[in-house]
Amino acid sequence: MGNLEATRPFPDSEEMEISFGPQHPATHGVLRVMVRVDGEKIVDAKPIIGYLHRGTEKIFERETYNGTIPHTDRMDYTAAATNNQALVGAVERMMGVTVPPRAAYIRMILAELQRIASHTIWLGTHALDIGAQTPFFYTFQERETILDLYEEYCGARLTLNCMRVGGQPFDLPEGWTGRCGAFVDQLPARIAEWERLLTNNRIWKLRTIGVGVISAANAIEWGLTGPPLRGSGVKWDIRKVFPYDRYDEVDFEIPIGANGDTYDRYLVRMEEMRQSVRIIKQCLAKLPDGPVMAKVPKVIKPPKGEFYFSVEGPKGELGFYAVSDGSTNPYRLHVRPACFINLQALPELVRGHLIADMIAVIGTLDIVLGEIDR
Amino acid sequence: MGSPWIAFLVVPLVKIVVILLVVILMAAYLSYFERKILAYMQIRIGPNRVGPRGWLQPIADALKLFVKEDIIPSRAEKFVYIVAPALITAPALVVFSVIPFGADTTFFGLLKQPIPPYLTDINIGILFILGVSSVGVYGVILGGWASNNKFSLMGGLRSAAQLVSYEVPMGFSVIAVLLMAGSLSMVKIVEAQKQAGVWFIFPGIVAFFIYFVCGIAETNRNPFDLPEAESELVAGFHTEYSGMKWAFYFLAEYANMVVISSVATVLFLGGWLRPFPNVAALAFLDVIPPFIWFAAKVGFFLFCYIWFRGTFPRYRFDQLMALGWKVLLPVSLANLLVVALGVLLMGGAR
Amino acid sequence: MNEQQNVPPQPPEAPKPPWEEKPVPPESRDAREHEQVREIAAIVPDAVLEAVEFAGQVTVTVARERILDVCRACKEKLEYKFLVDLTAVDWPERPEGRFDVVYWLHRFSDSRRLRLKVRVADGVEVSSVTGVWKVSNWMEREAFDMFGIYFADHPNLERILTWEGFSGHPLRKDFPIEGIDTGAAIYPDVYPPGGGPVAGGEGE
Amino acid sequence: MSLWGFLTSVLQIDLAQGLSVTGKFFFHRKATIQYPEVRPEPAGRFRGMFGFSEERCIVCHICAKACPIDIIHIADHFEEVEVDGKKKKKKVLDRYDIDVKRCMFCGLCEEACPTEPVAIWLTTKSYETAAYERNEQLYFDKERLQNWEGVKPYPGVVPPNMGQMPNDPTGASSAGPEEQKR
Repeated sequence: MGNLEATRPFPDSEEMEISFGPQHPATHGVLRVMVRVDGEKIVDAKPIIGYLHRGTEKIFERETYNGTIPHTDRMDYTAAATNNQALVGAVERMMGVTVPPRAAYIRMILAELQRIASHTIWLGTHALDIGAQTPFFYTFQERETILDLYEEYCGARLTLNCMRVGGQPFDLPEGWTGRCGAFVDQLPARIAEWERLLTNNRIWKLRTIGVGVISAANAIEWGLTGPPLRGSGVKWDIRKVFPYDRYDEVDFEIPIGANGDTYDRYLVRMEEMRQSVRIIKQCLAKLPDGPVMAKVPKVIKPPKGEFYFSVEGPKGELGFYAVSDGSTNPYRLHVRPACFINLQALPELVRGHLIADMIAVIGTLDIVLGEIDR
Repeated sequence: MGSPWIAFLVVPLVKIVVILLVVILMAAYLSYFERKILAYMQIRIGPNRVGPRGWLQPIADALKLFVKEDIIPSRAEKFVYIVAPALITAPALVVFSVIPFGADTTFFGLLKQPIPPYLTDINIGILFILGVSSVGVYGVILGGWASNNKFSLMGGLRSAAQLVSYEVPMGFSVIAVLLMAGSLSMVKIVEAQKQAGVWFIFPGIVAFFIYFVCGIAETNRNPFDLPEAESELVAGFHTEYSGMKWAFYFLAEYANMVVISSVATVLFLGGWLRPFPNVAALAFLDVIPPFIWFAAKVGFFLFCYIWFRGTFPRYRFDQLMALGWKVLLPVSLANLLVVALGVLLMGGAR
Repeated sequence: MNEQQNVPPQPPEAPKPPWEEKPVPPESRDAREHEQVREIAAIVPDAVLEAVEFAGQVTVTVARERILDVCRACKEKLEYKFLVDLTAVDWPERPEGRFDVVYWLHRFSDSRRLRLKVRVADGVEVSSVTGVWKVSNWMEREAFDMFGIYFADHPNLERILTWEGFSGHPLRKDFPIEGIDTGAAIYPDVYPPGGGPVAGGEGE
Repeated sequence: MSLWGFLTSVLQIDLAQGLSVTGKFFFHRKATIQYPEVRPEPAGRFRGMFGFSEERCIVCHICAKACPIDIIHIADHFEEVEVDGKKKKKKVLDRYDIDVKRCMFCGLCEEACPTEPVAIWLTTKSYETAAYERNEQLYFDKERLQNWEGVKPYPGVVPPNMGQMPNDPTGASSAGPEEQKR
């Protein structure tokens, strides 16, 4: 095998370079990771991204403010509602618009449903990566109900386009709150079922405890947000720190982990789903009557200035930095993508682990390539 | 039986053909049942488009694999690449020659005198099975290496380590049964259970457990499916294989599952025997022919295989090794000691 | 519209709720006297060029040469441990330098945020802050990729979202939105050099 | 490890828990929808294929402006029309094309439409928009937008080509107020 010898990238070492992806079952899209392995041990990993780059930020610059909303749907396509929420939040604050309370509550319900939907995808694919295929179908079954609710509300299931600057485009349809309430009432039992499959399972514990550990200080240094940061024990949630919409009127907890490993992040997300259920229940109970759209001018024209607004997306802090020159189009609309910044810590998390652990870590970071590449 | 030629040549030939056909069909339909059962556990309904309720799905799959383009990567080691699937499939099929599917039978009066439905009963049957089936690992290693693909290579290496490690505790758990049976012959082992009046699973529960865990590991099935861990190694050692060569790997995997289940049935569940074979009160169960008993027990094991696949996550490579060497091996050794002491105290093997 | 019908009739003297008023946009104010700005000015004197407050967010424009000092001081002395975002804005006509590099810092102790801004001319390097916050690595790479701003002492200043060899910086205002012919030989045996799929083309 | 932990570990309680869940779902009602035979009915607001009414369209171009990706192409000219004996200039639609293959079904055109009921709508509940050829088959001009196969009328409104006046007030008010403006 002379030709094999010649093509070894490191002829003198025992290391081997593996190109993971961009077509790989476990990279959640078109992520490519160049891994240098010594046997099965990862010496270094280098994520290569950009395969899904669509120039969303450039496209934003030619759209009107409401026209950008459908484009945000396509960034983190598992959480379109929170993307919409972050964008319209930024523009509303630039314009000084106050959202009517009913619209704010509807937004919260939609966002929390989206958080559950996103976490169900995460759980399904994360478990699938670690080898348990069945949770995927159970979680998707629940997600399907959420998508049905979205379809009833705004007519789309995935790319929702369900918020507008100044409020909500439509009121809730007849009987929607009842169906939503019924769904969130039965959800905790489903979550308990998923937990019975995984939480105590010895294989699951072996695969996740102590894998991809990051300390709280390091997590802040690497800019992690969302469940990866909370899993390390930092009590940090935009919904509590900078309450937007009406999050200051509802009661919920921020779950945090202790060790910052994959298992803690798993527990944090499971608890977050329960907290979301709690928030939705309170929102449904408090849902005020009234208009869903504030009085905004037909042509949206924020004043000259710049504003950064972020929401707690399912993946982490999702921020929009809007710069306006006083015209109808955003001069610059920059996204602070949570996945992009969380993925950056991947080499830090996997160094010294085995290849199988890298799969678990990619799963636990809960990345969506649409948001990373934009 | 007229001429000795018939007994010597024709009868075994017929048996070989029948067993081969049955095993291959079984492997194909095992894939169908696996898909169906997994689907049912995952609140889906599985294949249901080809034929009534999808019954012809395995046939359609086989046809598709036959006519599929057979790709050999240009950088592959051609000879080994082609031979490797045969190397894993042949042992898996050979092993069926010594598995006793049932007691001597006249096939419902078809024959004048009862003949054994299995091919042969050699006096070192279980040794033969262990020996031949471990040849199969060469197919995996060589196939993974010859593909000249890093994922395949890692799958092959994982498989090699895994099979070697789990042979050891598996062997010890089998020895525990052999101590109780006092014979290496598969038929004798079943008969020993009839004499003892109890399946060996009851005295050998620990051995049974170890055997089954090792069996799952040997067949590369979930939760030990590291060599072909889809999310890590794409498809492991058979990443580059396609068409019929891939079908051979597939066939071998399912045939191996049947082998492991059959051996478990023979060793621990009394082969073709009904439950409590010496209890006269249960004699009405004898209306069910022995072969059905055997098939039902094998079916139970296969269902467990699929059930496990539908439930458990996958071990990591080092954890798998740790489980094999640090848990199963000591436990199987201790169990061997206990069983040996028990056999000694109870009067020894017959 | 039926939405209005649900509104309970308001007593005439009660003020309208804010969502029924015409929105009053916030105005930019000079924020040199703002607490957060004074903190910086006290630690790093004569670095602050300009300070603006808009809708409650403070923007401090810092001299390009001093940005590393300011960032380090912010992190070490003022507890801005968390770099939330780093990006750039292109103002092609501006005489003081074409680009704004924007840093968005967060302080955990009192949950306050601060925006730092540096004006950079085209082709002029700005110090990388990867030594201060590790998170800025990819953010600076993105700013380099999208705007062509060079960050001095960056450990790995490569393109991140576009491919290596892409010519041009897409988020500059003079980059055409239809895309450019990159000349990338994607399928060299099928397309002639310079041919092939056009970046941002119709995709027909 | 506590005694209880040891016991659960030896007795494989954790694994049995998982097996019990999958075993339970083995007998659960299946969620699969046999698609071509069983067709799920989309919700009332479902954004599907376009419907268009030339009679209702006032050629204001607002939908084309609202479209984030500019796939609505409109051309018009003025015509002298006699209404009640008075000569009036009226805009007449020459071309109303939607490049459906690029459409992302955001529904902003429908929201922007000022007519009542709207002249362009996506609530046709038709989601089977696949075609074999995208440039020809997924480019809809105004005739095709009104008469494409499987087009369903706007909910609650009798389609204008079925013999009713397009802006007939009785016809318009027969639609539920909820469905009028979504």
